[in-house]
Amino acid sequence: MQPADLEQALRPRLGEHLLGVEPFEGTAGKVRFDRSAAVATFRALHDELGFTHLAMIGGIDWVAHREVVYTLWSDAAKQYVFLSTTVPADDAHVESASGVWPSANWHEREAWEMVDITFDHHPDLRHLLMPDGYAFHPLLRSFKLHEPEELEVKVRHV
Amino acid sequence: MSEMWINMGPQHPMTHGLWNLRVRIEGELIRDVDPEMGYLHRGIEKISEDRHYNEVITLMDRCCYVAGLAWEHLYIRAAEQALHVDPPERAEYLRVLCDEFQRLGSHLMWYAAFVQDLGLMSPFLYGMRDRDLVLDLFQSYTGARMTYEYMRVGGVRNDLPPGFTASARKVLDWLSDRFREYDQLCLGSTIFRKRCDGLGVLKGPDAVHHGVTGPMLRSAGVKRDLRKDRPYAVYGQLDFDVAFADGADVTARYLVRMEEMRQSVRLLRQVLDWLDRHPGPVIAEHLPRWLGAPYAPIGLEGYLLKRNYPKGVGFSAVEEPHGEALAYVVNEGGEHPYRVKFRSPVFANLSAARTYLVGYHVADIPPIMGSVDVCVGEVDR
Amino acid sequence: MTEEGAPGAGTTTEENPVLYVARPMATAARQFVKSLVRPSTIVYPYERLEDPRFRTEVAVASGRPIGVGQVWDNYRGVHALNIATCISCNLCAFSCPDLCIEMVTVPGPDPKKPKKCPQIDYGKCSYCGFCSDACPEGCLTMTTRYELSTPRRAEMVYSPQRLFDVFRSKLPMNPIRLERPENEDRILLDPPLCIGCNACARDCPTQCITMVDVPKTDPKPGQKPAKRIWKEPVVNDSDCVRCGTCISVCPKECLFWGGPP
Amino acid sequence: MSSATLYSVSYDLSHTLLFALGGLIGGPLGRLLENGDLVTGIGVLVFAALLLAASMLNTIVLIWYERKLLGRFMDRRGAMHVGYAGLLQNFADGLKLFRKHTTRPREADEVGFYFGPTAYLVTSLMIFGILPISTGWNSGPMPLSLLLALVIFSFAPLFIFVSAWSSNNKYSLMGGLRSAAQMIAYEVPLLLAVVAVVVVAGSFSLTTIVYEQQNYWFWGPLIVALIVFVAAMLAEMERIPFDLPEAEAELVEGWNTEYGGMLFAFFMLADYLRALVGSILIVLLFLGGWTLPTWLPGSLTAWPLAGIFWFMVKTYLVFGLFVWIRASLPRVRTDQLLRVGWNRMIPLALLSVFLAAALVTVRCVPVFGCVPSPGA
Repeated sequence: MQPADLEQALRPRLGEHLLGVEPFEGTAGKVRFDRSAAVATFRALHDELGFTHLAMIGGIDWVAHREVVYTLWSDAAKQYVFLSTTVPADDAHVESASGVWPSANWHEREAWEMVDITFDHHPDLRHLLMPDGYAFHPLLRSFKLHEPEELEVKVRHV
Repeated sequence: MSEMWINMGPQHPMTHGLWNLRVRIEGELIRDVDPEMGYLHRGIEKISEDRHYNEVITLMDRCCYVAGLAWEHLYIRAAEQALHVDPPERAEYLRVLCDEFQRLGSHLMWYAAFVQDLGLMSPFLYGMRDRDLVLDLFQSYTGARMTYEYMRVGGVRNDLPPGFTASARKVLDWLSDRFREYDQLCLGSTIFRKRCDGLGVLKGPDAVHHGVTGPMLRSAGVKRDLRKDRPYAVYGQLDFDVAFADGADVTARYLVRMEEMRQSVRLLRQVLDWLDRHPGPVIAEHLPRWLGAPYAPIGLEGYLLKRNYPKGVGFSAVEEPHGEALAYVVNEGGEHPYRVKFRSPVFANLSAARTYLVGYHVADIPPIMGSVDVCVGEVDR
Repeated sequence: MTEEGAPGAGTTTEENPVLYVARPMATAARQFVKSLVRPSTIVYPYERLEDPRFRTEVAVASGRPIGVGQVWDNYRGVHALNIATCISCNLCAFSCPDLCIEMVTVPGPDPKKPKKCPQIDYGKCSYCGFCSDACPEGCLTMTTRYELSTPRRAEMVYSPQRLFDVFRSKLPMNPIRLERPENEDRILLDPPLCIGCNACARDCPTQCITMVDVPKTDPKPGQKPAKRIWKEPVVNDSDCVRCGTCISVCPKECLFWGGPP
Repeated sequence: MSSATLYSVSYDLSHTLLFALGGLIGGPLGRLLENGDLVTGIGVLVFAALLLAASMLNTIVLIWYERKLLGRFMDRRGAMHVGYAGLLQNFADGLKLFRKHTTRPREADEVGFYFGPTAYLVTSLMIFGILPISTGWNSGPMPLSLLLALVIFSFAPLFIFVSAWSSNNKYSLMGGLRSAAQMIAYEVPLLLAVVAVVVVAGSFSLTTIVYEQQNYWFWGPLIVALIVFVAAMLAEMERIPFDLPEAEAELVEGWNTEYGGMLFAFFMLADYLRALVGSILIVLLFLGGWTLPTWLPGSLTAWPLAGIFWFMVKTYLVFGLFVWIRASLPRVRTDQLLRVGWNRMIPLALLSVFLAAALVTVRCVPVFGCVPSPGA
């Protein structure tokens, strides 16, 4: 599958929400989409193109905006594809993919606590690796290493 | 008895690492589970943003203590793509050698821990004993038994010592004999079969849906192996079969891992033959040496930005012993990676815990989680 | 095998249960008889893995099922420092990912020019070997010593003298030496900025910088030509170890890295 | 056989000591020492001390034996530093445990927390006083000694449950419940297997049962009962493959999770004491006790203490079998264990009782080189 194929398959379903398909070495391409059409994009890739395996969701902080990169795998095409959407830093939220791929659950929890990207309609958006009540987002560029920080940890009793 | 939550971890014999499996039980039946991670979180992705490309390798070994070289390989491939570097072929073969020996070591460690969870005491030590030979081999060419720091951007640190391939072949012969013994002790035991058959069932479609990869997925009949489906390094030139089973239960995972070890032996014999016949450089010749040691003018901030080194994004996918591991390295032209993101296979395998644990007994948790082969270092990173 | 509520399926096999209990017991008994003669363990404080007899193929007699040759040759343990050949280039400290190397002053041959040698904090060291790879003179190497336990944390810090003691104890050293790359970066000079202060040549650990006389007529455009002879550093690239000391001491920042990317 | 028994030796010792002391002191005080009741009392104390010393010593050696055996099964050496071949290792471990501070969780029930392990150890020790080891090491004629031993043996689940409940820990509680369920489930086949032996031997006295085996050991004719007995004994001793109550993989340490120091040592000692008792019972009931087959030369048993020697050899061999099982079999699951106990073991035990009855009826016993006994 080539970037052109992807564009051809996705354009009718997404229209202008598809911002472009860039080639990416070693994958079928990097699909850039508008976050308002997130679920439609997920559905299109999952149902139509057979990308049934969501491998990874990573957030990148580009200071001015943040990028969410989804890595998908298709068993039929035996190829990876990247989905990418950008969100502004002051309004960082995107629709959750966990309705389409259940495996998104933990990846989104991690992206939320690390890069501060909120995933709407996520079933269980709470801290995964960091302690509950942790007020920082460590993988933001503004979070500097070697700086003392105040850490307040709430202990949960069961 | 009414329901209650129990915390299995973070200090618990079942966990094999620092994590907490919260289990809601009714009598001895599991009603719900909630894995709690993060006890081993060291912020490797964050620290990587503050390190030179080669210095990140020291962190990769700490990702997973049983599969350090596989993680090095994973990171190195992504970093090389981000930095536009091509390793020589011999280095690729050496990396495959590392990968496959690491798979052997990791699966032997898994075997030891898994049978220990079942209460089998002596095979635990047999597994550890035989893994020690693999560690000996690692020590003889990387210089360490667990934290190898062997690969470098553009190749590997050093070539094999003389006589290595002969020793390695002997180890492979010894291990091939041991696999039969392992099967006698496990599959040959009624109690083992009764404990493992039909346990922790995770059917193929569910597994794909929940992002489960590696031996857990292949035990459910899905033949997905990145070494075959998306050959990286030199796997395309090597002859091997993908191990898979249909049972989707603990026994099936056992069978898949044992078969994978046999296939690793088969792969390693081919790799050793190739290495014997093809001497050559192990690190790229035209390599920008600011990349790290040796003789690197590293530590001087802003040096690379002045040089206008081309930017790039690297992505690599490696079939780690636990499953599909991905790395995503963003090079923004600095001497540090701008962003490093890893996908740990165990992370996804654990996130599906509810699907394969609920409905079984408390006593089934150790074998099921043992068959998942949890390595917390790479989950928490 | 599962209770209600558990999803079914899975591998099933049924064979003779008596035989199936007997088979693992027979395997264990075989192992028992074998290890009665000699178990695989090496009795650590009395026998040591780095003994020569474990280094080559002593096979069955040593307890190991097979000897793996040359296990210890490349081992990365405690460092050995040859103070005599150390040139104080700072590369080891630069290359350390854990920041555990500190350059401390040791008495050198010339009392006016104190020598700086690495001091290693083994509480932090990860034994990655980058420092010994980076050492241009081969004076910082790694040995097979691995016993570091001590009751006090301060004792984990090895001064250059202690590292030199390790060197003198004649332990097997890591023999791996990495080749210098061909297309390495070089120290380049931005001539108009140079004031000829001699700081780089003075501090160069390998003495590869010489100050040569350069007639410098026009130090800055539009200014009055200088009367005197200027001196400029010239770097001998074959001796240079690329430590960057000259760059860091240059008061005018006129030295920089250059060469092929 | 000589008539000197352990108790008579203790009594003689006490008698000699007190009379010598009384003669030395003289006067009314001396006569007070020569009182018969006092002699008996001191004799009992000496008897108890000897028993305690012997059982504890045996337990500790048994632990050492298991560690060494397991070591070889696992391709290693076991304890080897303290003393010759690590013989003193367990004393060192015991000393360490003894010196440790006993901690009790704040929420734990104080009485139960201390009472549980103590009673567990004491009852386990009591059985040892009943079991005859040889003609000399014998607590005299007790017509129901087997029954008494088994009764005391079956106290254990109660105390385990008390200590598990009072630890106030979920793992302890689960371990205690499992322990109770398991011991009760296997108590029945255990007793039924014993019934088979009793039917053949015609007596509840352990000494008589051993004498009945002088011509042929019961393991051959009562092989079904032996299998049931060994399996049930494994469950009662809570050893792999039936060590569910303290299955460390899922329950940390089961019902003794919260115990440390000397209280843990109590559990440990009592566990091994019970293992020792189990092995001894198997030797007594099925392997001819301190006797040897008649086709062996009589000189093997002609020397003093030969009975105790052969008895201990057999006991340790039986225990070696348990270690072998531990080294090669995985742990079963609770429901499987209980299902096997109720559905397989009890029918098997009943079958063994019927077989024993049939044997007694037809008086025709297939024996290994022995003649049929007329006194069965």
